[in-house]
Amino acid sequence: MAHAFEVPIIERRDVAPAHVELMLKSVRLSQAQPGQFCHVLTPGMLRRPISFSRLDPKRGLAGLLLQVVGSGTAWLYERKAGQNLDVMGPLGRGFSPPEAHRPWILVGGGVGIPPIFAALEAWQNRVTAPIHVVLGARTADYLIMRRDFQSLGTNPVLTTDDGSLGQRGNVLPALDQWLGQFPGAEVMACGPTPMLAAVQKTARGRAGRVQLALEQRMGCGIGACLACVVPAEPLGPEGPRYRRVCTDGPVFLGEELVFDAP
Amino acid sequence: MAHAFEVPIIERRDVAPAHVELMLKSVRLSQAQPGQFCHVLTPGMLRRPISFSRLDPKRGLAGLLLQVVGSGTAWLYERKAGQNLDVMGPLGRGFSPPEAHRPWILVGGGVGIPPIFAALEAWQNRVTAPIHVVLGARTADYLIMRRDFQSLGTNPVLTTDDGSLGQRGNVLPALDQWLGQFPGAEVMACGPTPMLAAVQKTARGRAGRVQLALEQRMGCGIGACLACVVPAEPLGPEGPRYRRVCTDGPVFLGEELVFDAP
Amino acid sequence: MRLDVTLPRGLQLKNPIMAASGTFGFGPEYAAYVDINQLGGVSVKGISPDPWRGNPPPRVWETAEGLLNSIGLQNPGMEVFLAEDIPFLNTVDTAVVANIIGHTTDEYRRVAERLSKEPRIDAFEINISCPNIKEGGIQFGHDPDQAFRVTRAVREVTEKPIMVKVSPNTGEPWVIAEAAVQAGADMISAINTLVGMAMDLNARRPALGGVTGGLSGPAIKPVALRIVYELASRLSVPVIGMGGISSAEDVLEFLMAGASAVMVGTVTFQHPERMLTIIDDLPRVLETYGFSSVESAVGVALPQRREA
Amino acid sequence: MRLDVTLPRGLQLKNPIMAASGTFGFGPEYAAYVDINQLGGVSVKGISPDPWRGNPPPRVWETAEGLLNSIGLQNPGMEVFLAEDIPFLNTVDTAVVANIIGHTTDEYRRVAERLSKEPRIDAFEINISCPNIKEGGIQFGHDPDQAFRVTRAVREVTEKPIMVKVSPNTGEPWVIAEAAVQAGADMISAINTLVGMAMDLNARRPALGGVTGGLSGPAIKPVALRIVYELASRLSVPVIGMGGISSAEDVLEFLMAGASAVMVGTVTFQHPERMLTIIDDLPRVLETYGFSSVESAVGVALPQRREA
Ligand SMILES: Cc1cc2nc3c(=O)[nH]c(=O)nc-3n(C[C@H](O)[C@H](O)[C@H](O)COP(=O)(O)OP(=O)(O)OC[C@H]3O[C@@H](n4cnc5c(N)ncnc54)[C@H](O)[C@@H]3O)c2cc1C
Ligand SMILES: Cc1cc2nc3c(=O)[nH]c(=O)nc-3n(C[C@H](O)[C@H](O)[C@H](O)COP(=O)(O)OP(=O)(O)OC[C@H]3O[C@@H](n4cnc5c(N)ncnc54)[C@H](O)[C@@H]3O)c2cc1C
Ligand SMILES: Cc1cc2nc3c(=O)[nH]c(=O)nc-3n(C[C@H](O)[C@H](O)[C@H](O)COP(=O)(O)O)c2cc1C
Ligand SMILES: Cc1cc2nc3c(=O)[nH]c(=O)nc-3n(C[C@H](O)[C@H](O)[C@H](O)COP(=O)(O)O)c2cc1C
Ligand code: FES
Ligand code: FES
Repeated sequence: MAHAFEVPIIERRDVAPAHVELMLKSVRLSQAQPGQFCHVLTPGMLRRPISFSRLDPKRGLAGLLLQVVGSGTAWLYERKAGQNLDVMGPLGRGFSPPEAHRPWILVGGGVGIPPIFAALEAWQNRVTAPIHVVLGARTADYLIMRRDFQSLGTNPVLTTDDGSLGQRGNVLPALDQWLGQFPGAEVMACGPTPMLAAVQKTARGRAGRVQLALEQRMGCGIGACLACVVPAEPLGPEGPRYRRVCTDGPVFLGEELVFDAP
Repeated sequence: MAHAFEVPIIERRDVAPAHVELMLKSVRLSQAQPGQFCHVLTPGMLRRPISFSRLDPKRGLAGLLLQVVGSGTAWLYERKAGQNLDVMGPLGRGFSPPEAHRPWILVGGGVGIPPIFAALEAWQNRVTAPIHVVLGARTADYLIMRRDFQSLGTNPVLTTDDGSLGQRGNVLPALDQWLGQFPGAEVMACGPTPMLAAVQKTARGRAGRVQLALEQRMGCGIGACLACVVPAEPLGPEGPRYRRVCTDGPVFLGEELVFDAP
Repeated sequence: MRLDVTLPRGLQLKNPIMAASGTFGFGPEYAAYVDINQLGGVSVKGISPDPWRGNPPPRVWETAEGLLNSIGLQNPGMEVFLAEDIPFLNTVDTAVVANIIGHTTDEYRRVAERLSKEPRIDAFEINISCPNIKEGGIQFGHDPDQAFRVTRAVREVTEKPIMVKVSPNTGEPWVIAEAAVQAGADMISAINTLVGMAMDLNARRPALGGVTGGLSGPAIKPVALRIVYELASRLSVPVIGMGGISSAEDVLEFLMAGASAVMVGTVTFQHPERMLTIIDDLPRVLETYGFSSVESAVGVALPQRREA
Repeated sequence: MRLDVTLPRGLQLKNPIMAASGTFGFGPEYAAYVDINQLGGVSVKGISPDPWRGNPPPRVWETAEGLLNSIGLQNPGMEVFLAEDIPFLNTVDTAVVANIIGHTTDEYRRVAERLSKEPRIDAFEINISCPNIKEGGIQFGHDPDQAFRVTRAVREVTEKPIMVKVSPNTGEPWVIAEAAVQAGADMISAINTLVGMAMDLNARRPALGGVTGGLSGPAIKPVALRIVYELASRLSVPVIGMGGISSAEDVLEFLMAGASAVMVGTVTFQHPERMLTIIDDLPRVLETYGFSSVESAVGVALPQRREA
């Protein structure tokens, strides 16, 4: 029977201002699918959902890379190697593996980069077609994990709002260009909702799948409370129908989602 | 201007099962009067009032000896030397010094023993008449500070409910006997309310003062909220009048109090 | 030690701990985390005759020892519940309470009538108190006549035990409860969530998509205990208590206040297995405070019992 | 940055932070811990024409992020207040609000009439909402006609600004507030404490001497915010918000919900100097969220403002 369980933190890495990556020793978590998440106990009333930044089933390791935005992440930021976390997981529906023969485009924004890295690390070897990665962030400081991508032999296109590293601007021009080159490409994206909305718009209506990993405030994390919903198709007369990020997602197909819901 | 302030714990002593004494380095607290208390910040909504177990103004030390009864004292029990406590104090009205020429009887019950010790340590030299001390507790384990009394050269009469140390029973027989011997004696007592009620009854209506140190649940600790009241004289038609333990007490004269209030 | 509880119309619980409606889905969701067979019962998520969409997200917000939710009673409707969840519920051995909701008296009657035919359902909990729906639901919970009518409508279509869940958001919940009892309610459950709100400082607007939400969790326990105490002091029927329970000691507080059994909600999100821990701890806690059974603790703090 | 607040009838506050009634005594008690001159104002402990004894102890009990109290409005009566506390209040430079209580309309009138002659008192706060007195007080707070009468009676005897403090323990506090405004209230303050209870497991009885008590502290902030929001959405007069405030961010939440100023209570017991910290932090917090003054933040989250 599944249950909440304690996992040891074996390493703590400062990766950017107020960003930390915690390496957890857990065979169970290490077998997660990229795009899945775990629900972490913090002092507050609710657990905090964090997706996996890397997964190493051989060594039984899973990574969580998180940004401090409030009380729970501030508490997680203070954790040290040797301490335990109380987690539920792996939870949710992750990315479906890419098709071997399709070009593969990965798009990561800010703290949405980690699951994109986990996906690349897990599947780059099974894809024989070209792989393109574009990462975006506010400034150079926040372009997290870029060296990890490089260490996998990919050379991600980097973009920053202020031009402090890579191209000034966001991830869309690169995506546009690649979609022109590879109309059938498979797209996976994770990042701020406006970015995902733009990716959906740009990449819709093609043969290649578009998989988007979403965020929403959660209660139970396992499908029981209906807290974590996002507007989804079909868009009825009353408006969209609501689907659960924790179990129907976090990863949805682009065409399933309604970003401009009332 | 007074304020809540941080004081370092310089020593932590386990004195009995679930009883700890914390030695604090604070000139300010060390100048307290025996019977006064400090209001200690713990994780809960309210501070915890704890009286001083010993006071050493020369070395600027004050002791808190506390028993674990709930969340706050459990947290205090976990404190270690080197950590700080956030305290308000010294607060309240302590014992008035004993008169030099009167026999002096001190009565301490359970966790009411510490302020009695502080009083003896502070004033034994100014009293030329005989001094008698009786201490009571559930069992031998809980007869705290008895060696401290002995180290002051007094030999306290010890009583335990189960007879595991000293006389079986409570502190009253000894008190009775001494009051017979020394009708004019001054009495100071601290302990469970039933004990104090009995002391008041036994010792009332004599020339010698009876000073009793009370406990009550507190809010502000400084006289503003009227949470910490106890029934006191005059007993009007509506019942007793209410007085504040935090500022009118914790030490009251026996005749001021009404123990059998409706 | 005896933990079992006997309630009206033959409703039997193994122990006084039930999962609170809306915090435990329809049963299957938590099955991987909680051995449901150990629970006294499960009150499923509110069920309406037809599907309800619920409120726009965000639907939850954390507060000091509390949780605000504005789920808005999203549910797939009674037919989907019967088709998809009853088969699972047939595999577990615990009391199943159907929490029912409607916009109108007739909707309450419809859902009760339909579910009454389902043998797996052991009791009904009429939710007339959800603060998240601006239509029927809320006023039902604040008006004794409405409460009477809804309860009577359900009573007419079922022989199963009925509990009516009262709102804490009225001056005198016991007036509502008394009306429900007169209409045939066998039990009263209390409390539902307190209406509350939080601000999203960045967005400069209320944090919840539904603007206001229902406050639950340890923060509301004192309010819940007091309402249970008032209900138990006044009513002749059993009271099912809930609101902020997270330990066996909390359960004992509710029992002393007059609750015959309790429900546990919000804490399950934090600790899925907590209900089982509470059931394990309960005998020790009862014993520590000098009780020989659950029953012997019920109502000991009530005025009538204290004077005695 | 401008923190000052202008309220009806020329009531001026240096900043929007006032001490909440009953948590700050009559002023002198905290003087050693708080530089009162820095506060926007102080609402003194409830004052009745004649002395009140209050409830038997224990009078406070701790709950999850909350505090239960059953002080029962013990106070020495208006003459003692005038003789013993006004001299001190004359030495400090802050707005002094007299929180007044009575068992009858006439008692409210008496205390208001007497204190109205005292120039040091800048405003009245009519407490019709204290849950701890079983006589007048409570029903005043739950009945619009009573609220109207009491407010009118006070209005007749004073030209000073009047705020009426509403109870959260009724279905619709705004109905009470509207009645008070019609009777001449210049402002509404909200909220008073929620009625609650705790059990003393060892004693097997309610923990508080008064049996039930008033719940305050961070636990009730969501309930308070929602009531302030509803009041500010409906009323034409300023609302003074309170309930669980312990930080400058909390203050901003209340401002956004429509409060023109706030009061801070329970947290002062934990941190006597916290009100001053909040006043220090407020400019930075307002700036962080893009506001140039206190005034500019008031009500930005209200429906009318959001649609605009
Ligand atoms: C499926 C999923 C995967 C995520 N993966 C990551 C990740 O890999 N790295 C990372 O840094 N962050 C990730 N997030 C966001 C992360 O959950 C929030 O930043 C975090 O919950 C904030 O908690 P807090 O206590 O610091 O903030 P607070 O604002 O104090 O939290 C208050 C409440 O709001 C919730 N909350 C606040 N922001 C968010 C948010 N953006 N999404 C969901 N809930 C939120 C919290 O969980 C908590 O319940 C993910 C979110 C989801 C839903
Ligand atoms: C003037 C004074 C001096 C004291 N001196 C000592 C001392 O020297 N050593 C010692 O061990 N204890 C002393 N006490 C008792 C001590 O304050 C309580 O044991 C302590 O507050 C319990 O806190 P808790 O969180 O562990 O218990 P909990 O039951 O979790 O506390 C809940 C609330 O009740 C209050 N409370 C519980 N028991 C008492 C009590 N007996 N008196 C007052 N408030 C209580 C707590 O302060 C808190 O606000 C003194 C009390 C007073 C009033
Ligand atoms: C997310 C959530 C959803 C809820 N949905 C329902 C519901 O559908 N029907 C109902 O009667 N109560 C519902 N409630 C109220 C709970 O059943 C319970 O009355 C309340 O949460 C207090 O208990 P707690 O503090 O243990 O959570 C819901 C509560 C929460 C937190
Ligand atoms: C110990 C105590 C005494 C109080 N006495 C009064 C009072 O005399 N008059 C009044 O109007 N409110 C009184 N209140 C209510 C507070 O003024 C305030 O409305 C409530 O505590 C909510 O604010 P807070 O959460 O910041 O404490 C009292 C509150 C407490 C905790
Ligand atoms: S978080 Fe409860 S259903 Fe998704
Ligand atoms: S604790 Fe506030 S008056 Fe004594």
